Amino acid sequence: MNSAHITLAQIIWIWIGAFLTFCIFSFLYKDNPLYRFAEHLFVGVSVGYSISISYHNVLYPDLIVPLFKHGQLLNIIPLLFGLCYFARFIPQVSWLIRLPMGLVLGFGAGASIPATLQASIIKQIQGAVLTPNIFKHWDFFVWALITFIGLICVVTYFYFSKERNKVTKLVAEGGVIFLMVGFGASFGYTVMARISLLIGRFQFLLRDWLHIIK
Amino acid sequence: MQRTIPLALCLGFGIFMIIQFFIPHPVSNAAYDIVLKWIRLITIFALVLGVGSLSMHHTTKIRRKITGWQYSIVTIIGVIVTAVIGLVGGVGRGSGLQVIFQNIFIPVNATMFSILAFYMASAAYRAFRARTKEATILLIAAFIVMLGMVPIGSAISKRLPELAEWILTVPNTAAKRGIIFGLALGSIATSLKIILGIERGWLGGGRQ
Amino acid sequence: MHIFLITLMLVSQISPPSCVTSYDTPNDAGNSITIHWTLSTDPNIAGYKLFRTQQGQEPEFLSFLSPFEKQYLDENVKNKIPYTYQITAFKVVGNDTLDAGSAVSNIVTSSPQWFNTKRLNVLIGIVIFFTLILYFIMHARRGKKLFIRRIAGLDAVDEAVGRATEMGKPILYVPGLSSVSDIATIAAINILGEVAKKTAQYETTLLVPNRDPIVYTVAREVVKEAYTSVGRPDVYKADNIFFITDSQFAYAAAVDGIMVREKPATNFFLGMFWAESLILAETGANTGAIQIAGTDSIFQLPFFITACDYTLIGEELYAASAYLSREPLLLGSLVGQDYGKIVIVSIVILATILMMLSAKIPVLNILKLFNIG
Amino acid sequence: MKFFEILGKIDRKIIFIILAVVVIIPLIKPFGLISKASSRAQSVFDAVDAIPAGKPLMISIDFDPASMPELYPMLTAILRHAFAKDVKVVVLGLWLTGMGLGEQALATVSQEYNKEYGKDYVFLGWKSGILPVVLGMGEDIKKAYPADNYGTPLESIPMMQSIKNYRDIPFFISLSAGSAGYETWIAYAQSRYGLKIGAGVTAVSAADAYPYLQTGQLTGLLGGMKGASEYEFLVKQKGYTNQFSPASQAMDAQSLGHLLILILIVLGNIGYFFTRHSSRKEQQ
Repeated sequence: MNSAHITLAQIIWIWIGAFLTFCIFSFLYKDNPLYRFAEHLFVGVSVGYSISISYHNVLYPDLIVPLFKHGQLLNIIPLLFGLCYFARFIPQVSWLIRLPMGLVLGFGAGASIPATLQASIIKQIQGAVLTPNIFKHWDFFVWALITFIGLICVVTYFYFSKERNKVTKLVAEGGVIFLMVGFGASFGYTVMARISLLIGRFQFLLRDWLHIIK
Repeated sequence: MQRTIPLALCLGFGIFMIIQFFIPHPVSNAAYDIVLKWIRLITIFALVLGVGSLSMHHTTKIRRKITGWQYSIVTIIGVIVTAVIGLVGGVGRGSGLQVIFQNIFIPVNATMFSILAFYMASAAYRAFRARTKEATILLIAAFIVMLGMVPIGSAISKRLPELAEWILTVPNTAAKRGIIFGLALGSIATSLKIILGIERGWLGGGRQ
Repeated sequence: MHIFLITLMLVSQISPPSCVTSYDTPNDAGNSITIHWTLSTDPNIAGYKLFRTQQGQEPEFLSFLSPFEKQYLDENVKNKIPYTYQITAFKVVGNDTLDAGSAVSNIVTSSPQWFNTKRLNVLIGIVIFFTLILYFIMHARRGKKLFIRRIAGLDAVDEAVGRATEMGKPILYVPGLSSVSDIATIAAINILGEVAKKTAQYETTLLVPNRDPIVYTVAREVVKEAYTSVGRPDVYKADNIFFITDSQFAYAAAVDGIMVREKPATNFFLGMFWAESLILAETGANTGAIQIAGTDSIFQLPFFITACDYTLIGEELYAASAYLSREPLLLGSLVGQDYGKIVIVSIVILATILMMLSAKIPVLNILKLFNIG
Repeated sequence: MKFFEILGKIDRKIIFIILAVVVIIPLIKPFGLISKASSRAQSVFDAVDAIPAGKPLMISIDFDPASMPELYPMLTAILRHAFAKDVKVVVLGLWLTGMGLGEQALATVSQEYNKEYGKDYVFLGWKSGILPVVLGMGEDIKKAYPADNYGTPLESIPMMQSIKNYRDIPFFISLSAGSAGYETWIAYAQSRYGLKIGAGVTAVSAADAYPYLQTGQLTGLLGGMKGASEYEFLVKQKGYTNQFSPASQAMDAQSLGHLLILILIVLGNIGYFFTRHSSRKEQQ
């Protein structure tokens, strides 16, 4: 950023941003009015923001223009269904809200079944199956075999409809080891995520606000 | 009627979406296009629920002067000012909405989750214990990934990033794939129950 | 003269592309024909020209193609009308362009299809899983017994309640931060009922702070019912099940405060959690409570596992709740999913064996039909 | 033994301060650890590089400012790469609250490369319902998005003339912080329409994406701020930009932060084992 071009308004806004940042940081000391203020302001702004984007990106171009300017009357049907959401606040007809909900839920559930089956089951089965390619190199073979065994152990761990016998108990215990390594990987990565977010805020404070770093 | 019609809609659209997946014929595609458009337009109104209950919640708080009602005023003002600026001024480059987004929304939203780093550090010291065999394995794997994924890891040992990579691509993949299978089956079961009206919690009145 | 001869030789060398075949593009909505050909053997050609002839009309130029393309998708055809295709290799010699045309392709018509055969495997999968899940739900609903093993986590629950009784300290039960639409919340409430029965018997204080107003009302009912069912409605204190706030971090801070003040002997964190899981589990660990957690949020599980004494991992939470509540719907779909897992693992193992064999026995390439491997 | 008891009583707030110091110092005084690109970041980079001339890269903003430090640098680095290579870019998003970030990134980066709206890049914005958008674009982008973010009909945008649906998108990147995110695109856009997908994810969910890498459902993966720094590294290495790269700047602080957390866990556990050991002895 070239500091020569920063206007007074921009400076004020950056100070506001810095102030709000400290309001939230103050929660680390304890829950306090400054934190509550920033949090409530945020809730309000995010709803106001959603209203604006929803109107400009969807409601106006996709419903109002086609229906009232181009006279595409078929759009009345989704409009009527959509208006049923308001029934939530009118006790006498509040059941009407179930109409759009049923429609949207049914749509979502129906769309998700083949999609989940294809992306998360069939594709993952394909990934899990060992192919003759693994014989190309020793480490291919060993790692593929470990992944294969690990998968079976983990699935066994999450199998509930039979009492565990000696064999399945052993297999399930193997599954726990794989699960723990997997969660450990997530843990390590989550540490990274949290620290990154903190660095991001410090970059804002030190760079944009105080200009200490470039 | 208050239950049958919504359930019928749910069943009808659910089955349509499943069957449509297998039929490439233009007839099915045309119907599919219409359904997609309708859903897109209907779901925009779901915003009504969020805005409605939020403003009701806060206006009641203000009216009844429930503890912390002053903050509710802040929220309501936030909604109104942002919405007016956004609706009137548009969403484009350099609009008032964009200024509010960059200077109020971003700082608060980003900082809220950045404070978790502090709690992570304090929990690292005070709570993350290798109290069982499982937790020990977890922490060891976490150490390797934590170091292997950042530059300092390769400064310590060249092997470390490779080991981290191995953990991620071999045992981690096996574990996560097992979890994916479970999640996928669970989601298929839930979707099926919703379509068939076996699971009808969404009709309200608690479960079933 | 020499130059002329060489040019002549070059011209005579240009060989046309061969084996031009065309067919209706499969598994589509029609209006599309796929054309394949074998490349010209001439390495110097500049490219191909593709022509289409609608029956009874003049050939029509479609497109220039690079010298390496072997396939073209013609999406500008009408259904039910017969077409033929011809492809011409061309090269530039001096100022001239030299062409060599292929034979005319077979006659082809385009049409839409009613079933996408590439998705046959998905259809088979749907049939299998639907049957399994529905069968077991019906089975459970008809009152037939379905077996689920008692998972080890439930013993830990009993033990933890016992410990609080011994110490004369309260139990804190956080039913997650999500709404009732979350399966994890429902599971948490089922387990809450069971825990409440025990605390009623032992007269141990049970504190249930809530973030969701609806979960709060449901939790209150469930606890009250539990106290009544074991004949101790007198010990039930409505004030111990309470609503705090719907703000995520403010809720976490408030529960932290309860843990520090009341020093519960046991903390339960069951249900859906987000980033606040860390804050809750840390404070609990520091107050010296026994902590039992359970969630299906894979992002929070690592923290619970390292900061709590026992953690129900993902589906274990559902299994525990189904085991306790014996609700047919929960039991049925859990057992159905279990059988689904058997199917998946069997396919993985079977396909692996067949893949290994298919390296020697080509017939097994039939597997490719099902997109396996 | 006493030592560990004292250690055990260190106040939370002192640890907070230590973390802040450990993160701030390397930001002010960097010591320049070098971050190399992993094969997964390289795959994303190569896939963007391989986009044929005139064809677009599609980027979906599936995050909000809460994960900005991780994913926003990816967005700007990828945009710089695309613009430097004259690849056209279509940006959209499944997260409403991420739209301001898309606007900000496009405004900044398009200026650096003098790119023209409508000719070199398009910002489609947000649409409701998620699934109808992801599925609908497989049939016809102009039906899912009749107009762009600014209300201009797509039909009148020059760049969109030659783009009908996913078949005209050689590569797609989802920058995703959860649901809806890259898994949504895989499940709906890829399994139905064969879209080639790369992902940039928050570190929290990076480990969960690996099964999708192995099956080829994901072409490359950028995990967290480290992934962003890898992409920044690749873009700088090729000389595509000399702008500020926030993720790379953060890597020293990131490294020290990890080291601190690790030391804290080890210290905490040593204390835990000693006190547990001594209390057991007392009981005996």
